[in-house]
Amino acid sequence: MAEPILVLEGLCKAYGALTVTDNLSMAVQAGSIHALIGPNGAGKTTLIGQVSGQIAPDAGRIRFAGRDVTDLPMHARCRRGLARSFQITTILPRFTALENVAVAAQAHDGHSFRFLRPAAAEARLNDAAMQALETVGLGDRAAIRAGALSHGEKRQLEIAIALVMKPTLLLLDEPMAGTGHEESERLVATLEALRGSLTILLVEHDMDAVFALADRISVLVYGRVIAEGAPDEIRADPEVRSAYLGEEGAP
Amino acid sequence: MTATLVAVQVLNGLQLGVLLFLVAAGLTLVFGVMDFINLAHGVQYMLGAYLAVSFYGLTGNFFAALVLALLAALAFGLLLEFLVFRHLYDRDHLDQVLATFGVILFLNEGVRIVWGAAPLSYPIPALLGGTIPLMEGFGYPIYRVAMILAGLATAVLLWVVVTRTRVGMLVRAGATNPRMVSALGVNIRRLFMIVFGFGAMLAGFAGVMAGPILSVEPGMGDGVLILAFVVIVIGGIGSIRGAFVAALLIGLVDTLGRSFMTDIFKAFLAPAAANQVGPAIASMLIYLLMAGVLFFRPSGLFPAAGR
Amino acid sequence: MSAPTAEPAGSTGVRWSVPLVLLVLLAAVPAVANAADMGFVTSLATRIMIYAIAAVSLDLILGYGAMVSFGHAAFVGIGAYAVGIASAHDQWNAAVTFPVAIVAAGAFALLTGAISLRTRGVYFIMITLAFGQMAYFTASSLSDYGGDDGLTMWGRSELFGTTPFEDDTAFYYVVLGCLAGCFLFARAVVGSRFGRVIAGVRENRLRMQAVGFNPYVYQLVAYAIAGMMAGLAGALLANHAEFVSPSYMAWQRSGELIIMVVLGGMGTLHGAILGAIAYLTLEEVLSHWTEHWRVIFGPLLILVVLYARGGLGRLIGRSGGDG
Amino acid sequence: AEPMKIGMMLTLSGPPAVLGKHIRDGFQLFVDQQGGKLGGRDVEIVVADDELKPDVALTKVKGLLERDKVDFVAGVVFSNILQAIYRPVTESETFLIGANAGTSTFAGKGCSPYFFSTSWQNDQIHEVMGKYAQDKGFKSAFLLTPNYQAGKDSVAGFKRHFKGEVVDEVYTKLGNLDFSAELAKIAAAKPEVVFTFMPGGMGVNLVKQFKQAGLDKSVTFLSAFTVDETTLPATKDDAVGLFSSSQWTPDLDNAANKAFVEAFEAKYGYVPSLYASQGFDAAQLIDSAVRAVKGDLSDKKAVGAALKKADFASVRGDFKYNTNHFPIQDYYLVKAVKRADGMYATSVVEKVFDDYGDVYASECKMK
Amino acid sequence: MSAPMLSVEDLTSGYGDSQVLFGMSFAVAAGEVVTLMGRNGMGKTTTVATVMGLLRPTGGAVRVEGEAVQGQPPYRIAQRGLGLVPEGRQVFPTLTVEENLVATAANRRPGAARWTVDSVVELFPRLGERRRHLGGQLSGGEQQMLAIGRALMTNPKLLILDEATEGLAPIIREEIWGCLGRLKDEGEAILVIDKNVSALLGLADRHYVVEKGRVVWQGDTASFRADAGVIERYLHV
Ligand SMILES: Nc1ncnc2c1ncn2[C@@H]1O[C@H](COP(=O)(O)OP(=O)(O)OP(=O)(O)O)[C@@H](O)[C@H]1O
Ligand SMILES: Nc1ncnc2c1ncn2[C@@H]1O[C@H](COP(=O)(O)OP(=O)(O)OP(=O)(O)O)[C@@H](O)[C@H]1O
Ligand SMILES: [Mg+2]
Ligand SMILES: [Mg+2]
Repeated sequence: MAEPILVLEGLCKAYGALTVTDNLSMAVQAGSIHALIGPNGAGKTTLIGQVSGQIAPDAGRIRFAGRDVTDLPMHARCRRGLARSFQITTILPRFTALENVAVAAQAHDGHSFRFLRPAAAEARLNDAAMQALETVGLGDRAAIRAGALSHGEKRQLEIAIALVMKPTLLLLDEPMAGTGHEESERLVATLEALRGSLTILLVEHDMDAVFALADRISVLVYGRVIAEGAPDEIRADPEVRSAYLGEEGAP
Repeated sequence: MTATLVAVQVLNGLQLGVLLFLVAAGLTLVFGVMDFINLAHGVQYMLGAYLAVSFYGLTGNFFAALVLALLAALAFGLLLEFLVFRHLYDRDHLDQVLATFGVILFLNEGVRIVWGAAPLSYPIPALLGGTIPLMEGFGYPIYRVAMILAGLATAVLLWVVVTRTRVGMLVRAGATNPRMVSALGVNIRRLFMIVFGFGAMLAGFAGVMAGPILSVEPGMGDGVLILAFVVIVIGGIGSIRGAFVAALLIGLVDTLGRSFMTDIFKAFLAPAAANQVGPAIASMLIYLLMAGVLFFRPSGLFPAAGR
Repeated sequence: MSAPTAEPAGSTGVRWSVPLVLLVLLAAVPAVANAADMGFVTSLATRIMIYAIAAVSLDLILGYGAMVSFGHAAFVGIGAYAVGIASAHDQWNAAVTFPVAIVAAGAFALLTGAISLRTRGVYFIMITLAFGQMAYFTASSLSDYGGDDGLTMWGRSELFGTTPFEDDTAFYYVVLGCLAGCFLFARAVVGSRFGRVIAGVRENRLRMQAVGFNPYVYQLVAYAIAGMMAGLAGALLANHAEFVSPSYMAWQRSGELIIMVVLGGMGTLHGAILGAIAYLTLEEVLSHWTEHWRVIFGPLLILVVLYARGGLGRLIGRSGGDG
Repeated sequence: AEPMKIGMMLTLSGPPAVLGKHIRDGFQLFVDQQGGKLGGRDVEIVVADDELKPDVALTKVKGLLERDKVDFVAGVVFSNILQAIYRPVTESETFLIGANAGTSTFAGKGCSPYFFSTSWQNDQIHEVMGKYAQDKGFKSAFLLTPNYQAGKDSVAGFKRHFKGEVVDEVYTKLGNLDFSAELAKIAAAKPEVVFTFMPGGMGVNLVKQFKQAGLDKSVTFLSAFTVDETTLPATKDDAVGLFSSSQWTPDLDNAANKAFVEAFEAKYGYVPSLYASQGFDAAQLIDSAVRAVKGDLSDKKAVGAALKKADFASVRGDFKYNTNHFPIQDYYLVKAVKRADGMYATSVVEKVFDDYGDVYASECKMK
Repeated sequence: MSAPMLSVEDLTSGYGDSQVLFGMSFAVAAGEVVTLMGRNGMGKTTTVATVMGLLRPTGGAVRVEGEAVQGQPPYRIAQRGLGLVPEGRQVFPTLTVEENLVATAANRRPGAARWTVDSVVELFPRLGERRRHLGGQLSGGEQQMLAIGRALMTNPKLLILDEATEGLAPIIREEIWGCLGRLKDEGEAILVIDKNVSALLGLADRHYVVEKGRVVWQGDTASFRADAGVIERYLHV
């Protein structure tokens, strides 16, 4: 088997006395959809933060696509094909929805030290952005100021931004949260369609989505992976049931 | 440079620090905690001193003047809040800058129209007259001791109110999300008004206390305003403790710098050159300090987390 | 689709009409002033336009990038001192002194920006103030160049032996040309890819990092560009006043520049020009009228904030319906 | 006929506004006494506030020259303002009557036939103190001034005649509020005298704090532009007994002065300072010259010559012009007193210099 | 019959020039659990904001226990016993968990057992472990728990939950549904907006489906289950 696209070795992160990532090691296979689940406050978002470069780990290494990226800043990792979405919506509120996505496309389309040509007129950026918006179902909201979108629409925008970057590894932090029932279904379909063309690390509390999508699931509790395996194994694991799933996991 | 002198200068530095805190206290509340950029803090300080001049003229008693001036400063603060500030809470910081700058212009000039351009003053109350001998021929005025106590008391009071009371919690909450505070059943506007009035009163209090040792003149608040911002920023916006520590730090650094910088340069420079460089550096010292602190700690010494 | 600026949607017409009218009006000033035998108006307008250049440069970073430089006057001062000091050493050629002024201010911006841009918000305001003050105190201690009394230049810059600046009207048009150039350049920048990144960082730094931009580098470049523009304003100011003084760098001056930008309307560029005109003209007119002009001027500013949301620029170009 | 126009360039905002106010009130008093005329011509006064910003001063002075077409510019409190407006005014061949700032450049190399001072050359006021300290046999002095050009000039001026030991020179930052550190240094250095130049509010702070620390008991306080009628209303008793130097005091014994002080206090309700006297003399100077040329200001040479004569009864007594158009006059040691009417004022202690001219006159090319 | 706890009549509202609500009408009786359902961007949150006085209605009425409150400031409305768990949590980032809970605590439902910091911590043990942490430092789910706890601490008569289970672990969601059930039994009125339709069906008495700013379907749980077309018609894209 080829080397996993993402390898975490002995990752540690603590906030004062609170250990959030506890000597964590795991690997994500290229082309898979790997779900990361666990109770609230288990350290999932913090882990995504460390992988994406937003948070510096206290110890441990992160290898991405065969290279050690532990010391690279977030933007440099992103340029190597690592994109993420945020659990707490992180958009540019005074930009339109289209501009939000277009500026992300711009980051991966040559350099941005261009001072004179109007960016708004660059068809290549706008087209790519429009396509991403349509994928998530926001096509008719392209010209709306992102700050004026409804909560669920903002969540969709968040995904569109991540998609337009055409990453090799996509880190999704609760992409379904806040989106309605049917929008979630659409998103599941979208991700399903992407399967194989890129790798996805998915953090999600929506078990329907997780069990529908995941090739593999890791369960994080108190910063440690307590179980890892195929969806059915995880669903059956009593420890996971009691710590996290509750009744909902019941088949 | 004797040990006594160094000790006295350290003391002087600390007392300057407490004075700075006293002056910055009202701003710590309104800007630091409530997150409202109030450039008018300096003129409110000035107004406190001028009110004291007038009330002293009327009553001839420092303490009566103090109380009356505080009440007047409070009333004036509330009036300002009503007319100007309340419309700006949810505005951009720079809108607040522009409007409060307008207040500065108005009050600086208004004071000159009402009280004239010449510096004024009122004496130290007899009760607090006299000095404590520190060095031969050099005493420490008891009034300054009173000011230090006032500064410390203000610090403690502020700290308790902001960090230990529900009012403090609500103000901090309101600073980040007033709509939510309101939606949870608290009249945040009224609370802000009260806090603002209290801040104006604190500014006035500093002004009244400064009057007997400083010159009461139009524009006396402008330099103080910048100092107060420096204090708050070095301390970390929103942190009372930070502001207090920063005030002491600035007081110390400034005093020691003024006292010894030139002498230090004389050790390896010609006296003329030292006299040129030393004072120049000494005047920049608090700015150097601020740049230095912010270089290593971009959110001040005690950054308010979570903001 | 309009560029992602702070302007309300639908004001595209205003985007060109207001600045165009402004420039045309400014171009007519010397002729009108001479006809009315009020030559000094030309001088006043020259000074206003010089400040407008500095204000435009500030708006570029403040209005679009939320970098509130409270040491902006230092760049102006450095530009002025470059020209002043050169004159003290008998170097009058603008082809030499102007680039030196611009580069010197830009270099100072680059250096201080590199440190200042580690901070944000009010911290940024205060650290730029600190650097501004350091420049101020340094200039005040330059005894060889007049210290805080300032340095009188005994003439204006030349250009390879010709003296295009000597005549007040000619100099006026030079300044107007610089203003127009700076304005057009700034306008192009804010609509460009670069400008979009700057605005994006203002909106949400984390988001911009997460899509692959290094905000620090972009902000630093923007800061240096603004510094250079302000340096140009300084070089012009030295020529206009034939005098340079540390007071050009005082924090009050930086504050006034901010006031001009906010008064005119942040993030519009032509607002900065309007702000400079309104601020300095009102100051001139009111103070000529009464010694206590500030009791009128102060409340005027407050009224602008309360009732002309978004500054004078928006008041004129109000198109309704921004969120 | 057209009224004669006089532009007054004064600092009228910020803390130093009081100095500008004194000059203007003094000037205005004389004009009013003449029934709104000077030299027999109606006068229109245009006041400009320089805001203590040189480039503002410059714009405004252009307004005075080009819009108002003034015949004289009078006033100017601070030397950096004088720096800024000196060239435009003198080069437009308009007479500039300096009623305060006396920058050395313009007394020496940069002197101009269009500039006349009714005050002093900066150094001289400080020299008075140096000379006095020297004459009195003081052995050690501590010098304390703000860190700016005028402060450095004051130190140079003091040292010109003082030959004793200077135990320390301390330069504080401009606008300093708290002097505890400096006062402690003074106490530690134990000088016989402290010489200081602390204009405006800084001086008020220093004087109060000096007194409050009890230093007045062991150290003699010599000052320039620190203890005068602009600061005495604030320092009051704290300043009483402290020394200063001046070419004029309210109680200077001459008829012109008696009349001036009496009229001034009656009109404005406060005690005039040397600045007010300089403003008053500036008006007198213009009056004398305009009268001498019978109101005809077209012949600039004649006006200049008339000004040079200084043919008026100065409130400071003897007054004549040096070649550089700075006064040759007497200088006094003065001290602050509380007058019988409860007002505070400076009062002559002794004359230190007699008919004293400044040292820069020799560098001036005018004869 | 006494007036309903909350009744919204023909409410119109929006942001600036853009109208969002076009005649919303619904009611919540005392002790009743009612849901608002609808796709993203249909106006559910806008309805809540308008009810709470955070947005000024342009028309229609909002009555709390029969009294019209539209146009009143939010704190007045809240003081009548409305407790809000807002969309997007909106915890106070600079306050500690405990401060978040006590700062706005009140007793607006006299007679019932009062919520205290301890009882909130009992419901969400995770918050107990984070008592001294700042709101802004919490994980998304922890913030959500805090927002719920904060609303409970005002001891409201009507609890409004706008996507209150977003980002919560399945097991916690169950806790919350259980807790809401208990509150309902105590006579608390509850208005819920949530995407977990199936869980809501077990809890709620009546449902309103919102589309483009007005109610397009309403009925009780039984008729919701019976009318299979509802979901197809209004909740699918
Ligand atoms: N601040 C705002 N300014 C302008 N328009 C807004 C604003 N907030 C929401 N809107 C618009 O109002 C409409 C309704 O939004 P609302 O938030 O009420 O929807 P919702 O039903 O709560 O959706 P969701 O399920 O996504 O939370 C949307 O079209 C949205 O774009
Ligand atoms: N900056 C910080 N300072 C202190 N504690 C923090 C900080 N950031 C996160 N934590 C704590 O670390 C723990 C893990 O947080 P994290 O956001 O990674 O959880 P999570 O697994 O994503 O939870 P959720 O499912 O609720 O989103 C939480 O208990 C949180 O309170
Ligand atoms: Mg999380
Ligand atoms: Mg919603």
